Amino acid sequence: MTNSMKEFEDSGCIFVIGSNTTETHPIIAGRIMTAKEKGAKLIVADPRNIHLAEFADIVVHHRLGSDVALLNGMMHVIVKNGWHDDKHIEERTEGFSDLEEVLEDYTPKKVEAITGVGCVDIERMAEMYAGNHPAALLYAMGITQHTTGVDNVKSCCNLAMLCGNVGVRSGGVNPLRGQSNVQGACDMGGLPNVFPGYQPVADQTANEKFSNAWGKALPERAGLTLTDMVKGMGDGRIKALCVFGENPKLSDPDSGHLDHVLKKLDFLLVQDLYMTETAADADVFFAGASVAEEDGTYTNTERRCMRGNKAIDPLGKALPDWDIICRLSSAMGYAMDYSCPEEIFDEMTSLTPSYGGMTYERLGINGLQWPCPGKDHPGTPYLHKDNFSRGKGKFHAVKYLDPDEMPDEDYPFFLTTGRMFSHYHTGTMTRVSPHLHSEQKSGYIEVSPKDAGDMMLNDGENVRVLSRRGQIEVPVKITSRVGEGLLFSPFHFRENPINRLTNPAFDPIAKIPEFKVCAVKLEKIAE
Amino acid sequence: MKTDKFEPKIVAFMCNWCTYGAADLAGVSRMSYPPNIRPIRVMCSATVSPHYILRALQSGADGVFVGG
Amino acid sequence: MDKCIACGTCAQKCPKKVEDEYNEGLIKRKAIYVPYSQAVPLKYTIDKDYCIYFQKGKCRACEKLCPAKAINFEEKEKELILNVGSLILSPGFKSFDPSSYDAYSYARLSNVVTSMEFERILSATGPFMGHLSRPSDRKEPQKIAWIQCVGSRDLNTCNNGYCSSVCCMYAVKQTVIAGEHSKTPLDCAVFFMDMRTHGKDFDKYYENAGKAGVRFIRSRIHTVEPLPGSDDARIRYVTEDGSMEDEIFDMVVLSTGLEIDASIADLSERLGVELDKYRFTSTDAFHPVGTSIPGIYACGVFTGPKDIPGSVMEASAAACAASEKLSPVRNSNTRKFVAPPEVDVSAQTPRVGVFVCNCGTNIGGVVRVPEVAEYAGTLPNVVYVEENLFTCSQDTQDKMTDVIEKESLNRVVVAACTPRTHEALFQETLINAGLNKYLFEMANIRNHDSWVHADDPDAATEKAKDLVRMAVAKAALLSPLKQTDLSLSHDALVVGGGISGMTAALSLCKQGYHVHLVEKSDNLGGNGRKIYKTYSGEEVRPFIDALVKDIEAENLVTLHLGTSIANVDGFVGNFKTELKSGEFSETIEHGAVILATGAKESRPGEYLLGEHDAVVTHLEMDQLLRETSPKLEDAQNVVFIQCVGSRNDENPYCSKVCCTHSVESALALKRKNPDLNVYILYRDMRTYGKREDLYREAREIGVLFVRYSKEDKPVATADGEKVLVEFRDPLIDRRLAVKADILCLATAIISHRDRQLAQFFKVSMDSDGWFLEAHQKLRPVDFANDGVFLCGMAHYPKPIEESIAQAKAAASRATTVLSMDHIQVGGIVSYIAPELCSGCLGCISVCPFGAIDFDGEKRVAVVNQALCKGCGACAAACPSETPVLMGFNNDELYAQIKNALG
Amino acid sequence: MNMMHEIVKEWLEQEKIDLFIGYKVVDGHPLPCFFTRENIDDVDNLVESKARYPLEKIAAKVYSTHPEMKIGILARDCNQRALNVLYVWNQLDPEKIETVGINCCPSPAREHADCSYLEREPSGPLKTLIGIENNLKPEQAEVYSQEERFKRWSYEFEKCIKCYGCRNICPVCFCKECSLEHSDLIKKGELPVEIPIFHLVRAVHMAGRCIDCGLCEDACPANIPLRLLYREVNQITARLFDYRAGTDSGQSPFSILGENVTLEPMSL
Amino acid sequence: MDYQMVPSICPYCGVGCGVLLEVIDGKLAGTLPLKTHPNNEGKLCIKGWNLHEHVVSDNRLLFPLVKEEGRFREVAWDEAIEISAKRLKAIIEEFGPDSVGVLTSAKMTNEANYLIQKFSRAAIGTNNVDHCARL
Repeated sequence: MTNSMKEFEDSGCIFVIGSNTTETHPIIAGRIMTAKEKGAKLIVADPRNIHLAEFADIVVHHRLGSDVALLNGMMHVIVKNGWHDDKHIEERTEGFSDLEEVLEDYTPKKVEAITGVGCVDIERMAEMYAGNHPAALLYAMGITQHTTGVDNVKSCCNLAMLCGNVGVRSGGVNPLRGQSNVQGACDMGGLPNVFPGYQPVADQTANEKFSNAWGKALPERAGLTLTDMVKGMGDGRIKALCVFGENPKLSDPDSGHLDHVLKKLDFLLVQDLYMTETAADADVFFAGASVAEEDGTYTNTERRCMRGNKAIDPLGKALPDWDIICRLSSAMGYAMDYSCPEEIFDEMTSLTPSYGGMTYERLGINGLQWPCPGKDHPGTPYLHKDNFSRGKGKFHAVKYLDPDEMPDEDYPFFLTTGRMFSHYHTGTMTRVSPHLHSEQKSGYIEVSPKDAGDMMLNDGENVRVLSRRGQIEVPVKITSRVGEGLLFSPFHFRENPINRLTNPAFDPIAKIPEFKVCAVKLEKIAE
Repeated sequence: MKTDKFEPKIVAFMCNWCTYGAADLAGVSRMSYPPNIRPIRVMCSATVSPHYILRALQSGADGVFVGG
Repeated sequence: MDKCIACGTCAQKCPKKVEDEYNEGLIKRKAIYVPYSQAVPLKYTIDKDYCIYFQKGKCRACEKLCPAKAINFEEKEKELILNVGSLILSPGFKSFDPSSYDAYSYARLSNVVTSMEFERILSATGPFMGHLSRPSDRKEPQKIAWIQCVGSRDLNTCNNGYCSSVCCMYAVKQTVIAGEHSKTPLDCAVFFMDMRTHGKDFDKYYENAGKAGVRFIRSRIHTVEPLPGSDDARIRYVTEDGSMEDEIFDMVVLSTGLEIDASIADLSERLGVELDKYRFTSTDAFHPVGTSIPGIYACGVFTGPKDIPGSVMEASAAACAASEKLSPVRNSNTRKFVAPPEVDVSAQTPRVGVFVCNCGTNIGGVVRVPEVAEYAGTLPNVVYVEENLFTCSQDTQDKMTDVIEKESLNRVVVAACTPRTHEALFQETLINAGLNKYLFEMANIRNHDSWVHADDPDAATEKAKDLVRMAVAKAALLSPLKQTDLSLSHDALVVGGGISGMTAALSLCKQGYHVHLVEKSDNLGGNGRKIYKTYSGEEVRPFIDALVKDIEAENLVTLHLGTSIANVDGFVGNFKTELKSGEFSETIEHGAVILATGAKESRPGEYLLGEHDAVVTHLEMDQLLRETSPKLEDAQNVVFIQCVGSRNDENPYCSKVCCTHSVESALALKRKNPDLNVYILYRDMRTYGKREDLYREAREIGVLFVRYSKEDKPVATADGEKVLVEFRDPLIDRRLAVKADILCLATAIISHRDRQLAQFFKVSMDSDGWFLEAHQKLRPVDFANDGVFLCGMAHYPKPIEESIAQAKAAASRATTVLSMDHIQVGGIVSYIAPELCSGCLGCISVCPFGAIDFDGEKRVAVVNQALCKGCGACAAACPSETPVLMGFNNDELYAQIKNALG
Repeated sequence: MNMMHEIVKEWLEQEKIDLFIGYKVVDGHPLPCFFTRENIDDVDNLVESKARYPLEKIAAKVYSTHPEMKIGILARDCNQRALNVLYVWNQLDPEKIETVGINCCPSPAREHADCSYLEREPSGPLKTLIGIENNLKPEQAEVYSQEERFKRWSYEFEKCIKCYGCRNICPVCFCKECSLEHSDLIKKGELPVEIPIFHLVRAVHMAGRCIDCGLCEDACPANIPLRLLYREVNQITARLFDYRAGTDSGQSPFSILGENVTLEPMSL
Repeated sequence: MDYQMVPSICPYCGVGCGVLLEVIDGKLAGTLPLKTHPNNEGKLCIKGWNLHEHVVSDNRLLFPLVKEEGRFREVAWDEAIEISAKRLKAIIEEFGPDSVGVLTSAKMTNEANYLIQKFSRAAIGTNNVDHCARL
């Protein structure tokens, strides 16, 4: 997130696209409602009629995967009416003319044809977003989990920069991170191409710095992304996989395929809290510690690095995660002998400029928002205040592309996936939690009343859902949350593993699979 | 029910030992009353918790009668 | 008779109208009829005296139209010969007929009605459907007069010298109910001589009626005259201060007395049972339900005028008296039912069978039954639907048993009449088919539907579908409920060794039960030891001595004298009571308990009681009489003051026995010394029932009765060895003074207020300290808590014969528990899962049966299924709804609610 | 060392209490903390704390596992009222509790108002227009017509994200099983919560129980004016049964419906 | 009787709400919102309020396991670590370090993530390290 959560309460306009905020980030949703009650305008663009939409000034349900077209359409209207921020564009950005050229084509009429959103609504959205400064744009996986994920993100940035909403308090482009420490995992270099602090492995200076610090020559070629690793497992290039606290069998697209390739591995190591679907295939299982059982830091969606404190000793024979890794690494011949997480943190900050000014003591309970380069630096509530990290902000001229898979005669329904409010990711943590489990005990697929009526489906009845990749059975939930032709299912439930159906096609740059769009068909199960 | 005017839907909780029996007796005596009531037999009106009443209203009842 | 389904078609079609005697002739019925709508069994019968066929040989319309083919004109009167060991006579009473009473214009004025007629007018099932209207023009009356003692306390116009006991109270009740029924303020005036509201809580009721505006006028009415040109009536009366008033009333109710029909006298004569001059049975006070023939017992008004609780008590007492003789043959003529093994349905998905009844044309004539049946077939979990002409018929039951087995039904829904009459029948069918009887649900599409919406078949059909849907939804969620048999102790505990306690104990022993008799003091007899004679003249002490001897000789009695109760555990069938006698303590087990702890004579600090030797209480006077004290010999003036400490703010009740007691004593004194001046200062003379004869006799032999009011009480001052009693005589409006040699105070009878005992047995007390029975009218010796019974003065002040009757009644009720092989617990009862209970005690405060205990160790509430009556109050009160009322749980109710609304 | 510290130390030393529940500042955050005889010097760190937590709920938790323990507790007026309710419902034994009182309270249940818990910020314009202002008094809410009131409350309930925080933080909610989670009573697995039954069921449970401490509203991510809602139901209880939760101690409202009841029918 | 309130961070979504973990006699007994935390200001969602439940769940696996002939066997840590190191080393020796993939976790601490990527890059010698940010 470029900005901080608390700032939303003072925004002039909040534009939420591709985020079911009340269910996935309820506390941020609370801030949005407060903002709204204080006078902010709220625009919600989502293919589903999500809960937050009930409070919006404008709600549009654009067709799955048509985000670029919708955003370009808004920008078309803004530019055409001269609502954009000339000064900001002039002083802080580059590449505007290229964008302008592309936008020319995205007339409301054309956009209506692609997205299904009426011309009038597009114009109203544009006017509301441009007319209520500062406007914060919030998105989540609804924007990123597409073959055009990067394009979608770029379009969001384009829109924000166009109206001078970047580098201002209560504005910005704000991806809501879905997991407690996604931000931290990225910051810490849990990516194939970068060291901690996004220092590229291929960058010689960086590589040298880390090689020296760690006392070992480090590979310079970027590694494989998870999506590529799956491929690698399939073709035999990857022989061993170490999985720390993940459950790809339920979270990855086309999980039927993953199932198959995991079996081909020579060695699978899984560290987790529970016997997950993935762990069941492991050769060795490491019992890790939960959040309550170890010290450490987490970096949240607004880049705030915060300390989690150990409340109890690890249960049973479980060990803190860092301890397990130290033991394994040492056994592999690369000694790691940290005595506590703070020691690790200090080593990390010494190598990571954006965390450079942080110490456990300074973090306290409130934490610090990076960049925090020096011991006296107060942290950064919002980014790009004076400059973009690359100097000038770049407009990307992005054209709309269809999702990888569109409905057709054989598979006439759009299927999209996501979360519901009481569960989290693959359900490993939430489904063992009695209160959360009791809220929703099984998977379901949302079907519009019209489609349910046409197919004579009853609420709660099991239905078969098929895609080109597989099929599952899942209970029907008839709801007006989805429109005709659209289906939605959460992916938390192993009994109804919706990711058997999803499309593994991924964004060429970000390698992010297109979870949010695929084509399926429904079959009533004969009694 | 007739469609041309508002016909309230009333859920009636009737105590087995009095009201339910009284309603039986109304039948025996061939008394006539509007057909808008849906009786539910309970063993005592004391068992009719506010939840029943809320649930009935939430489910679309226009009125709730508790007899006991 | 078995075929009749009480559909009423016959009565609708019968052409012959007859005066409806149940409604006192105020309306008509048909010649084929049910006597009244709550009749059991609910079957139609032909009144041969009026039936056109029987009278003229033609018609038989009912036979043609009866859908059940239940009418049989060939049926003949049958003579049955029964061999019985004992006979109980309870022929009831008839209301005095005032037709011959010209003075009250009853025969002339339709708006002059008897109290019985007025009862019907007030009744929802009466001639005017409970709307208060007067017969002449159906207008709502504005002003009603009640005239008391019509056919009672009257030897001039009729031969009924007794007081009918109940009329004062019913008149007060009628004023209150009439007031409630009236849309406008109603002017009620009651003309009376003495207000005899001597029953439990009656005086409070009377006071409240007065406060609510009912006028109570002390005056004997002599005439009710028609008011020419209207339907109203004129009443002339003399007020207490002697002035003559004249008032017009829209309606006059004659509070007619109770009498025994002449035909009963015939019957008694045939049986050889002796009757008194008023045709009531005649026995002594110690055998209140006995008759002159051993083995024949009597109860109810037949033994003397009395109200409902008294009648109910006597009924139980008569049953007890009969059982005492017959106990060796108990259970010798019963049959045992063996049920087939129960199918375990716990793992099965619901398979609901629905039986929709036409009830002849009763349902089918209004509701489109085939449509309902078809609809039932579309409901979830329904696998079988059948339409029956009469679902309750025996052949349908047999068929149902087959269907349940063939179709593997595990839930059954019958859409027909009402579960209140038919649930048991269908449940039995389930049992025969090997299903748990609680897997059954009824949809009431007759009483609640076709019969009340006969004019709207569409709506009735829709409602029937809804009712079936609701029943099916609930049925699918039903689970089998278990009833378990608990063994029990067949011993009884009787607390209190007075007349009541000893009587109850002996009755139980005579029926073969072992009794622990606990008496606090060191000897038996209680208050009875101090009483001289009963009102009918029997000496009490010899009777008590005999009782004590019987108790001491009885092997089945374990006597615990000087013993108190230290603790009580357990519940019906299985009480464990700790008895304490000095240092010694023991725990006994018993299945039932009778509380006969009595009451005591109070000694209020009034009228120099305790300060002056001339002032005595009733019991002290009895002692003087028994000992023929010289004090009496020399006395010239004896004054009795009534209601000392009764009917006041402290003790707002009537102590019931004192009026009679004073009259008795006065008579005894007068008989001894006819020259003695005896004054009785009273507020209302409550010599109810046959006691009225004593009152009359006392007046005749010169006892002086002077009324005083609560506001102007007599004053007693010491005057040497005598006491000067000053009072006002309202008749001559003068203050009088008497130098009394003896002043006898009718002091109140007060409760022991033993709260601890009440807590031990989980029974309640009313604000006056009397134990509170389960129902004041219908269950006068039971408590809400099972297995605990009540008799004697612990219940309320009462004379010996009533105490004996109640003691026998309590014994009889106790044997209903003691005679069981086992007690069945479970079924529709509450269950509290310990893991969900937070121990907040809420359920315990609301449980009216004391059926929930707190387990201090686990800190959770525990339901005692033996005590739970399944009211579900706990389930509603619990903040987390932890108590589950089985068979009516939340899931089932929510399902019904949801389905009630489509 | 202030007077509060002295009292607590004295109590601990004299074994009048075994532990004291108060607050202590950690990294600038006041947190609930237990002070014991073993760490008696720590009592010097005891503070009143502006942030309020349901200390009495913590005490009840201790009581359920250590019933023998004598507990001291820092008690604002709201804590004291909550304690009274917990006594009534047998969740705490008054014999085992000693309180150090702090004189403060913003609730109309008590008059004086020097509480550290201040009135909430005034509501934004939209809330005033279509919702219910949090600071409204019941009388003020009653000026809305029935329909208007229903609409406004529905708006507020619509915002609920079903965190159950109002219940979880509530010092007088102690049930092991909660009606709000009975799936047959209230639909599960969906947002918004079923309107209005979810909040009305909770309101029913708060009648005669809510002590107006305001913790629920503090914890509500959707800023629903829960205090007002519960104040309304409490007023009904007070009117019909003359029972005021938290101030009428010693008896449960059920016991009031005891042996001699004369209930005058009154309109709601 | 020991009672602690330990401030920590909710492990669910990316908001990072401040929580208080309630520890009674060394056992995790409940969760409360940290009222003064800047992220959530005393509010939590349903997941946060119940976060202690996933920790104390009976479903937790509390010891290392090794699979033998298709069945898991409980082993001591030393054995589990040794077996894993041996297997990995053998694979690296035979197929090179890039034949190993490592998935780190968006639910683990920064410290663990830092060590995991360090482990991949320095101990194994591969950049094949990723996590499920995209999923």
